[in-house]
Amino acid sequence: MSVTLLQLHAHTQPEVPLEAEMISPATLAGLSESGIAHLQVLHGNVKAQLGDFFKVTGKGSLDIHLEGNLSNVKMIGAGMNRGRITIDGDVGMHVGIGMSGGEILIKGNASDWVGPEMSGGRITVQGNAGHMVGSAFRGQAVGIQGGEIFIHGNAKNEIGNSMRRGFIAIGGSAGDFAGVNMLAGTLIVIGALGIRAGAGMKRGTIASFEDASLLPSFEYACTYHPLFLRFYLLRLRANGFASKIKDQHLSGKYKRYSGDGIELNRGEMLLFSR
Amino acid sequence: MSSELKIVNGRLYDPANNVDGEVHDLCIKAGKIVGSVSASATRIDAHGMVVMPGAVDIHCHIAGPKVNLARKLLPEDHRLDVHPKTAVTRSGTGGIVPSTFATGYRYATMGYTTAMEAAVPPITARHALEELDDTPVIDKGFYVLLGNNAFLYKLLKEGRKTEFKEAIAWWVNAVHAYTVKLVNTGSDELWKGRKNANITDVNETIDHYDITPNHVIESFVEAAHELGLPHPPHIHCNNLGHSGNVATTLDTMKAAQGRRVHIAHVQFHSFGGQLNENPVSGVREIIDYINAHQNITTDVGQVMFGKATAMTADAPLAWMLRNVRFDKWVNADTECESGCGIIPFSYQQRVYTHTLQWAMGLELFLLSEDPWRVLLSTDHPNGGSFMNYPKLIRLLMDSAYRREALQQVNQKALDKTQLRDLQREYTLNEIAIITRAGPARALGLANKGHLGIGADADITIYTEAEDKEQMFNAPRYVIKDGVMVIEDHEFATDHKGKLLHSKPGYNQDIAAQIEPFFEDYYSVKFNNYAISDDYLHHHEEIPTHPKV
Amino acid sequence: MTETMLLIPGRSRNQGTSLNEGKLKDEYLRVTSTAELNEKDMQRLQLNDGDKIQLKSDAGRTVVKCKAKKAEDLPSGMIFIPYGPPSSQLMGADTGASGMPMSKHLQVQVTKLKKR
Amino acid sequence: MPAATQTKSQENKNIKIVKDATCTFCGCVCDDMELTVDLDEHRITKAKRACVLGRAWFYEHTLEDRPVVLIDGKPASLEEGIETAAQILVNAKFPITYGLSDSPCEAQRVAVNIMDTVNGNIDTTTSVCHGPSGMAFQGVGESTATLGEIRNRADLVIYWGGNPAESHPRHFTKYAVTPKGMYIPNGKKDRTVVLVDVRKTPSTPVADIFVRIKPGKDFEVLWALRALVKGKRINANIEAETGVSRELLDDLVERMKNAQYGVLFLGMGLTMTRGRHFNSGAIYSLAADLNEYTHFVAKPVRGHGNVTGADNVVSWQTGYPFGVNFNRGFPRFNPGEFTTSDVLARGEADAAMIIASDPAANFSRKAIEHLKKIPVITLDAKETHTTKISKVRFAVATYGINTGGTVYRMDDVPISLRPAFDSPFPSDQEVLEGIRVRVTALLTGHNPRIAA
Repeated sequence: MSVTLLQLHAHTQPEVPLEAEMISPATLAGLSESGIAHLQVLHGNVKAQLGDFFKVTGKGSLDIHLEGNLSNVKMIGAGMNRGRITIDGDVGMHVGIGMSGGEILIKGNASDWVGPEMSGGRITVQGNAGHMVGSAFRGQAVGIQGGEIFIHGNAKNEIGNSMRRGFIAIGGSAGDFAGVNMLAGTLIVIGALGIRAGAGMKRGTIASFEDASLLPSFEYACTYHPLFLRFYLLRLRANGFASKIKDQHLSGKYKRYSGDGIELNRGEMLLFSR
Repeated sequence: MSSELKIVNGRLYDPANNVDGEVHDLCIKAGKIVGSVSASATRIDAHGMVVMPGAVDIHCHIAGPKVNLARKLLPEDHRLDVHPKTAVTRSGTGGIVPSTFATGYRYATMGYTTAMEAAVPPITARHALEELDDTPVIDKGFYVLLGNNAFLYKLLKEGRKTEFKEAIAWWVNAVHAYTVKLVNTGSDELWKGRKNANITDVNETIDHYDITPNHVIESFVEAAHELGLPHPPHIHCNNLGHSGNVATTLDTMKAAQGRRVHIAHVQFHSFGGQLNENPVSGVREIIDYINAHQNITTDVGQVMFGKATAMTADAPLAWMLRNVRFDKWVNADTECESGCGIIPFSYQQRVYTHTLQWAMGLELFLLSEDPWRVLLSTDHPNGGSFMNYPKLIRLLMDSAYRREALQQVNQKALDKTQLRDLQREYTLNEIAIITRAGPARALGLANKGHLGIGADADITIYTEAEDKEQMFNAPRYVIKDGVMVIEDHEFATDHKGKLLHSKPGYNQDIAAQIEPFFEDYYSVKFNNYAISDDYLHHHEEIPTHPKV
Repeated sequence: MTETMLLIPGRSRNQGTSLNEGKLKDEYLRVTSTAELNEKDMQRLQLNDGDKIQLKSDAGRTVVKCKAKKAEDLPSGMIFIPYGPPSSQLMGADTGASGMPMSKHLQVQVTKLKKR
Repeated sequence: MPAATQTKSQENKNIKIVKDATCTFCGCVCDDMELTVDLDEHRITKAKRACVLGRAWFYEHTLEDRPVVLIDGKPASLEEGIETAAQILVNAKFPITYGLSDSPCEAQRVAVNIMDTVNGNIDTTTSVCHGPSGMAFQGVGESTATLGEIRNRADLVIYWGGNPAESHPRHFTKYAVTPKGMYIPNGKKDRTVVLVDVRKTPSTPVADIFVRIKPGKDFEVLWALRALVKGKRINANIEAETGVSRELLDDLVERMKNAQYGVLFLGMGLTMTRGRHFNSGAIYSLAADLNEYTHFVAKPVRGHGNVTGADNVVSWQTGYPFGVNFNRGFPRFNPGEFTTSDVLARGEADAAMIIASDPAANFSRKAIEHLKKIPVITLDAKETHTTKISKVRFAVATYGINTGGTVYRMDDVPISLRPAFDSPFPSDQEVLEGIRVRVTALLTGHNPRIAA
C-alpha cells in the first residue's frame, strides 16, 4: 500500500451540490491517477467524473490532500476507516459521515452535519462548523457512537444530538440545544453554551468554561473539582486548544448540575466557577 | 409481446385442481387462463421450474392512515433500505413500512399478486383507496373497521338486528370495502372514555351500551352470513398478547356458533398461563379447536426475528407495548369508529416472550391438520415484514434448517412449547395451499389461487432449488393479468392491479336513519361521507351470496 | 430615536381576507405593511397612528406604518405585524437544519422616519 | 346524493345552489358550506355557514381575464407552456418543486411523480408551517385524534401559540369549544378552555384561563409542566424566567391530570420560534406523559386547505413527509438540506416549479434573490409575487371552487370537493399531467436521470 500523497485540487466549482463520498482512503486505495479521475460523482442529478472538478495528482493513498473551495462538496470521507484526509479550505455537508477510523483535518470551515453516524476516528475543524455536529439524523434515537470531533471555532445548534459515546469539543461558542437527548459521552464547550443545553439528556457530561442559564429541570448538586475532566482538557491542550485552556481550568472547581430531571437525571452539566 | 402466453414443461402446483407437481402446459389469453392459444403465443420454457398461482396475502397492513403515520414515523428505517427506480418502475423506500410503490413491487418480486389491507376506519377509507391506487402490480382490497362503531352499537343496544344488518351493508358499500373487520371489540369506548382502560372479558358490559363484545361478535357473524359477504367477519380477538388469552379466543370462536369466521393472526391469541405472569404456549387448545371446526379459517401471524412495527386499531395493546419498550409511540382516535396505536418494535431471539411467540407460530403451522384453513401471514408489519415469507416457508419445509434455528433461540421459552418434537415438513403442495389456494378460498376469490380454465392469469414461476428461502425469494417470472411483469428476475414493465370489493345488497332506507347520528356526532357531513366510484379506478366487484 | 424591539409576524383576519383578493392588490399590501405597537411605546417614540417607521434586523430592513394597541393587549417592547413581504424582508435564511426560517420573535431596531 | 340544484332568480338569472360544499381556505376544511352560484356572472354570491375568511375565499375567486399561459411575459398556448416547462425541468441539474398545499391530492401525486422522473427535489409549504412538528413526530410520536372525537369528548382544551379566532375562525365553533358532543351535552359549559400566548389576541376571550408567557419561553414552560406531571422538582425562579407563576403551573398540571379527555392544540407560535421542532416535541411528549394519568391528545392546527394532504401524499409515495430529494434515483429526506428555503438560500436549485404558493413573498431575502436568478415555472389561480418573476406561468382553476379532488383536513380526514362552477382555465392536475407526459418522453431511452 502506497503512502505517497494523493492530491486533489479543485479546479472547477460545481454549479449544484457535488456528492463525492468516494473521496476516502480505503475507497481510493490502489487506484491509479486516471482511475481516480474517472470515478463517478453525482453533480446534482447528473453523473460526472471526479476529474471534471479536481486535478488529481498521485495514486490511491492513505494520505489524501484536498485544496480549494469544497463548501459545495458533500460526504467527503464517507465511511472512512483509516488514513488521513487534509482539506485546505472549507468543506460541505456530511464530512466524515459514518467514519469509523482515521483522521480528517479541515483547515477552513465545515457546513452542517459534521461526522453523522460516526463510530471512531477524529475530525478536526480549525474554523467554524454549522448545525448538527456529531448529531443523529431525524428520527434516529442514537447519534454518534464513538470517535472525536474537535471544532476550534464556533458550532451551531444541536451539537451531539443523542450521542451515545465519543468526545466532542467546541473551542468557541455553541448554538441552542447542545447535547440534546444525549445518552452518554462527553461534550466540552469552551465558549458560551446556547440556550436549552442538555435538554432530555439521560447520561453523559456537558462542560463549559462559561456560566449558562439551564432548563428548569436541571438541579444544582455541588461545586467540586471533577478529576476526570482534567484528562479530557489535557487531551484538548495536546490537540490545538492550548491557548484556550488555562491552568485554572485544569485545577479549578466546577458547578455541577444534574439532569435532565425529566429523564433519568443521570447526566451532568459542569460550569466552570474557579 | 402478444397478449397470448404459453408456459411449457413446467411442474404445476395447483392444489385447487388436484394438480401436485405434474408437468402441464398452461395457456394464457387476455389476462385469463384458457384451454389453448394460437401458435403465435409467446412461449415460456419452464423446464425444471415450479409453476404456481400468484400468492395471496389474506392479512397485512399496507395502506391507509395508520400505515402512513408509521411511514412518517420511521425516516431512520427508510434511510437504510432505499428502493431505486428502474427504467419502468417508480422509486420508493423500504424498511419495515415501505412506501406504496415499494410495497407493490416487493410483493411481486416474491410471487405475490394479491394482498388485503386488514384494517381501515370507514371515515378515512378514501385515504386507503388512494394509497392502494398507488400500490402497483398486485390486486388489493381492504377490510373496514366496524367492530367498535358507535352507531352500530346503538342499534344493537336497541335490539334492532335488521337495521344493524342493513347498516353494515350500507357501510361496506359506502367505502368500497371487501368485508368487515372487528378489533378488540368494545375496547374503544373504554380506551377513549375511561382514561385508557381496556376490555378484559368478552362477556363484560361495554360502557354506555349495555351489550357485551360477545354479543357484538355474534351479531356481526350472523349479519355477514345473511349478507353473504365473500369473506366472513375478520376478527382480531380481545386480550391480544395477554397471558391466558386462549380462553378469550375460544369464547370468540364459539360465538360464531358454527358460522364462517376468520380469526386473524391467531398466534397472538394463543397464550396460555396466568394473566400478568410469563405466558406459555396455549397453541394445543387453539389448534385442536380449529382442526375440529370447519367454519373457522385463520392466518397465523407468525413472528419473525428482527424489525417489526406494532400497527393496530387495538390502541390499548400499543400502549401496553409502549410501557415495555419506551420508544416513540403513536395513538390516533377516530371519531365514533376506531382507535389506533403504533410503536416500532423488534423481536429478539434471546427474549423469552419473543422466542415463545416465534415458536407458537411454528407450532400452529406444524399442528394444523387442514392447510386450507390455517394460512400464512406475519400480520405484516406486526410480526415482521412480509419480506420474511420465503424464510418462513423454509422453516416449514426444511426440518434440518428449523433444528438449527432452534439452537439460536431462548431455550426456556422453547421448553414451554412442543416445537422440539415436531418433525413435520410442509410439501410444495401444502405451501401452495397456505399461500395461494387456501387464502383465495377463504376470501371467496373464485378466480384466484388456482390455474384452472377461467382463472385470473396471476402466475409465479420459480427455478426449483434446495434452499426454499432462496427459491421463493426470487421467482424467475411473475405474470399478472397475463402480463409478464417480471422476466428473468427483472421488472419488464410496470402494471396496475385491481381493487377487489364487495357490494352486499341492502334496503336504501337505512341511510335516512344513519344521517341524524352523523349530524349529531360526526365532524363531516353525511352527504360527504360515502365514497364515489371515482375512487375505485381499476376494480372488480366480488359477488356476495345472500341467505334469504 | 431608535429602539430594539421584538417583532411577531402572524396571521390576522384582514391579512386572511385581503389575501383572497390578491397578493398584489392594495388592501393586502396595506394590511401587511401596518405594524401594531404598544401605545406607551408609541408615545415614547413620539409616534402617531399612520406614522412611518423603519424596522431593521440582521437580515434586512423594511418601512411600515404603525398603529397603537392597548398596553394590556400588546406588552411593551413587542411589535405585531401580519405576515407579508415586509416581514419576510426581516427574516434570516438560517433554518437551523429544520427547513423553517425563524419567522417569529425577530429582534428589530425601530426608527421613526421623518414625515414628508 | 344530489347536492346541487339549478334554479332561476327573480332577476331571471341562472342560479345554482351547492349544498355540503367544502371550503379549502384553511386546514379546518369545513364541508358544510351552502353556496349560491350566479352562473351568468361566474361567481359565488352567497356562502352560507362560511366564516369571514371562507366568505372572502368564495367571493373573491372569480374568473379573471388572463391568458392561460405566459412565457417570458408573452401569451402562449398550453402546449407551448407545457413543452417549455418540461424542457426546463429535464435540463436542470437540481430542479425543485415547492408548494402544493393548495392543490388536491390528485395533483400532488403527479407532482411527486414528475420529480421522481427528473430526479428532482420536492417540498411542500409544510416545511415552513408545521414541518418542525413533523420532525418532532419522527422523534417522539404523537397521541392524536380526529376533530369529531375532540368535539365528542374533550373536556379540557388547550391552545398553545395560536390565534384560531383569526387564522381558523370556525375551529372554536365547529370542532373544539362551543359544539355539543356525545359526552359533552352542554358544549362549552362542559369544557375548560386554556389559551397560552405571548400577547392578547381576538382568541383570548374564549379562554377560561389565559396564560401569558414571556416571548421565547414556551419550551421552558412546557419542560416545567412535564417535570411537574412526572412529580419532579423544578427551579424556583420559573416565574421570573417565564412569566408564569408556580401556582398557575401546578393548577394546570392538576387540571390536565384530572381531565377526562384532554387536548393540546399547537400553533405556529411554537414551530416558527427559537426551538422549533423541540417546542412541538415538548407538546407531544407532554401529551404522551399525561396518558399515564388520563386520555390526552395533541394536534397541530394546520394552515392551508390541503397541506395535510401534501404530507400524506409525499409520505406514501416516498416514505418521508416533506423535503424529499430524488437526485440519486430514490427518495432521501433531510430537513435543512433538502427543504426549499435552504436549497434556495444556499443557491443550489437551478430550476423551480412553484405550485399554488408564493415563496417570492414569504421566503427570506437570500432565498428570493436566488429564485429570481433561475427559471421559474408557476401554477397559480391568482397573480402573486412569484408569478411575476416566473418564466412560464400557468393560470389554473381554483380547487374546491372550479375543480374537484381530494383534500385532507388538519386531522388527516380526507374529503372530496364539490366544484361550484366551471372555469376556462385548466386544473393544476391537467397541467402537471401534461408536464409529466412530456418529461417522461424527453427522458426515455437516453436516461441520464437514473443515477447509481
